[in-house]
Amino acid sequence: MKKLSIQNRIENLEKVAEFVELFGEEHGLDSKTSFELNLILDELVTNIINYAYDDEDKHIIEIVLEKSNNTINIQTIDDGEEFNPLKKNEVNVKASLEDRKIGGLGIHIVKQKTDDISYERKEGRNILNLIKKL
Amino acid sequence: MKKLSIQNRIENLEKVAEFVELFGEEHGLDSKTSFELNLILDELVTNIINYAYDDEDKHIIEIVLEKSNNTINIQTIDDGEEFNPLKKNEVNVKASLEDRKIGGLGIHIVKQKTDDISYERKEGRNILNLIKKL
Amino acid sequence: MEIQSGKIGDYTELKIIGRLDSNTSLELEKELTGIIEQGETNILINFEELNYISSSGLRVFLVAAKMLDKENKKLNFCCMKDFIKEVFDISGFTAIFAIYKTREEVIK
Amino acid sequence: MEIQSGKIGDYTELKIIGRLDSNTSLELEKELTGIIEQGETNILINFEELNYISSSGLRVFLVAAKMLDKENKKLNFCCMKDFIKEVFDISGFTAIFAIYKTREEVIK
Ligand SMILES: Nc1ncnc2c1ncn2[C@@H]1O[C@H](COP(=O)(O)OP(=O)(O)O)[C@@H](O)[C@H]1O
Ligand SMILES: Nc1ncnc2c1ncn2[C@@H]1O[C@H](COP(=O)(O)OP(=O)(O)O)[C@@H](O)[C@H]1O
Repeated sequence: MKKLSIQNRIENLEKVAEFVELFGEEHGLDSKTSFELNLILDELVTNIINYAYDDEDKHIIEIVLEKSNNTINIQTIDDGEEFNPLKKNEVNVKASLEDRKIGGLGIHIVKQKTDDISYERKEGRNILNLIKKL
Repeated sequence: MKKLSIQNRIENLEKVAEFVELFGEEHGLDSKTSFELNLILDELVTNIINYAYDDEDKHIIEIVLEKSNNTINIQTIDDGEEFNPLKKNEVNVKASLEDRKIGGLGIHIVKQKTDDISYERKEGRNILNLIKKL
Repeated sequence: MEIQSGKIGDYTELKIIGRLDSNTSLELEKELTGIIEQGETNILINFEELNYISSSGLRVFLVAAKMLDKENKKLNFCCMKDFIKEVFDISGFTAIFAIYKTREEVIK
Repeated sequence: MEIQSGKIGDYTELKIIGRLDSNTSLELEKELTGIIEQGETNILINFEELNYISSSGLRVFLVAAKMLDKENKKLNFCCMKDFIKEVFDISGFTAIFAIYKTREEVIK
């Protein structure tokens, strides 16, 4: 199990990328899996930093990665406003260019690149657990 | 005279902002002048970082601020591709919304907020001197 | 920069706090274009606590204004500090946007 | 990220090197929309040396594609790595963009 705590600053996405790279090396993940883990966490953490907080205070975001036999468990924890990505309407990626919405791709990508997602709100914190099969 | 050297990373614009603030405090500039100095340097340095380099190498950008009786002299030096902002076509800020271009505001703002600009290309470097009257 | 969103009358209000520059403009661009794509056309941008804006911030409002223009709507601003209003002026934004002194004037 | 711009046949080519994410997408958005606003409509985005892309990068191409769509032009891509092509696929981009294996195919 590998943990990372970062402050809600967009520059810290670099730390997330380094963290995932190290995790990938330690567990001998192939480059595609490492890329997708980085992408999933990038989307989730970018959203937390951009949307979860209404104040200008410092907040800590926690990330946990754990490899078992043939899955990777991903967890993010934040103390931002309640937000359950499972309840968010899906973006229509089949719309024609004219009708196509520019936003909404982040959560869509996270859903497509994971095999299971569960959300919990507990003691003022969002806890998101994701499973990615290998 | 106050000098700052930074690497071509967009995060370093924070250092530019701090540098200008300090310069303003040291010379008792009012908040509007400090804001405009920050804005001018922000536009110039952002452009250098974004447009001047075709490689992924590290480059040093130099900034000099100097106050005389009733002017502030601003200088930027970079080793990026030759670029003379005085030769750039002016954006039409009077266009209707439909015809209005999204880009080109940076250099326009720099020209509006300074009183004189001169450009020199010397030994592979762009040297821009700007004068702002107080 | 922080963005606080709320409602005033029929308007969705975005209060922008701090510095709007090349490090923060993407966050605002996503939020503002997201709101417009969801069909919101009455939008008030509250600049009361905005201390800094650069051309990277200004371009976000041009992008949004072009989207709203298709619905024949203008983007509304209030509570600008003088030095920021001046940047709007020299950028030709005063003609493109609806600029108010106070929040209350907007909903009148 | 670095952007190298050049010409291939009638096309303006932008080669994007490194990581295209929320820290770098504004730079590309400015450069790409700038080129389109200058009237360039034959554009090739070369992904040969692109190692990473997130939704912040993808949105730039949606913005550009919407601009080009008004001129009935598509945005062209070449030389994508497999794992990046997959992100394009799940984002529905394969239907919106013209995607080529090599630079040479584009100008044929
Ligand atoms: N952690 C979060 N807290 C609050 N709102 C969020 C969070 N993550 C996403 N959202 C909301 O969901 C929307 C869709 O997010 P996403 O799919 O990543 O696309 P985008 O960021 O491009 O809009 C966002 O615009 C935002 O309104
Ligand atoms: N230092 C530079 N080196 C090379 N090209 C530059 C430089 N600064 C500006 N440019 C060019 O001038 C254009 C206009 O710049 P600017 O007025 O700041 O607006 P924007 O960055 O929004 O396009 C840029 O799009 C770029 O093509």
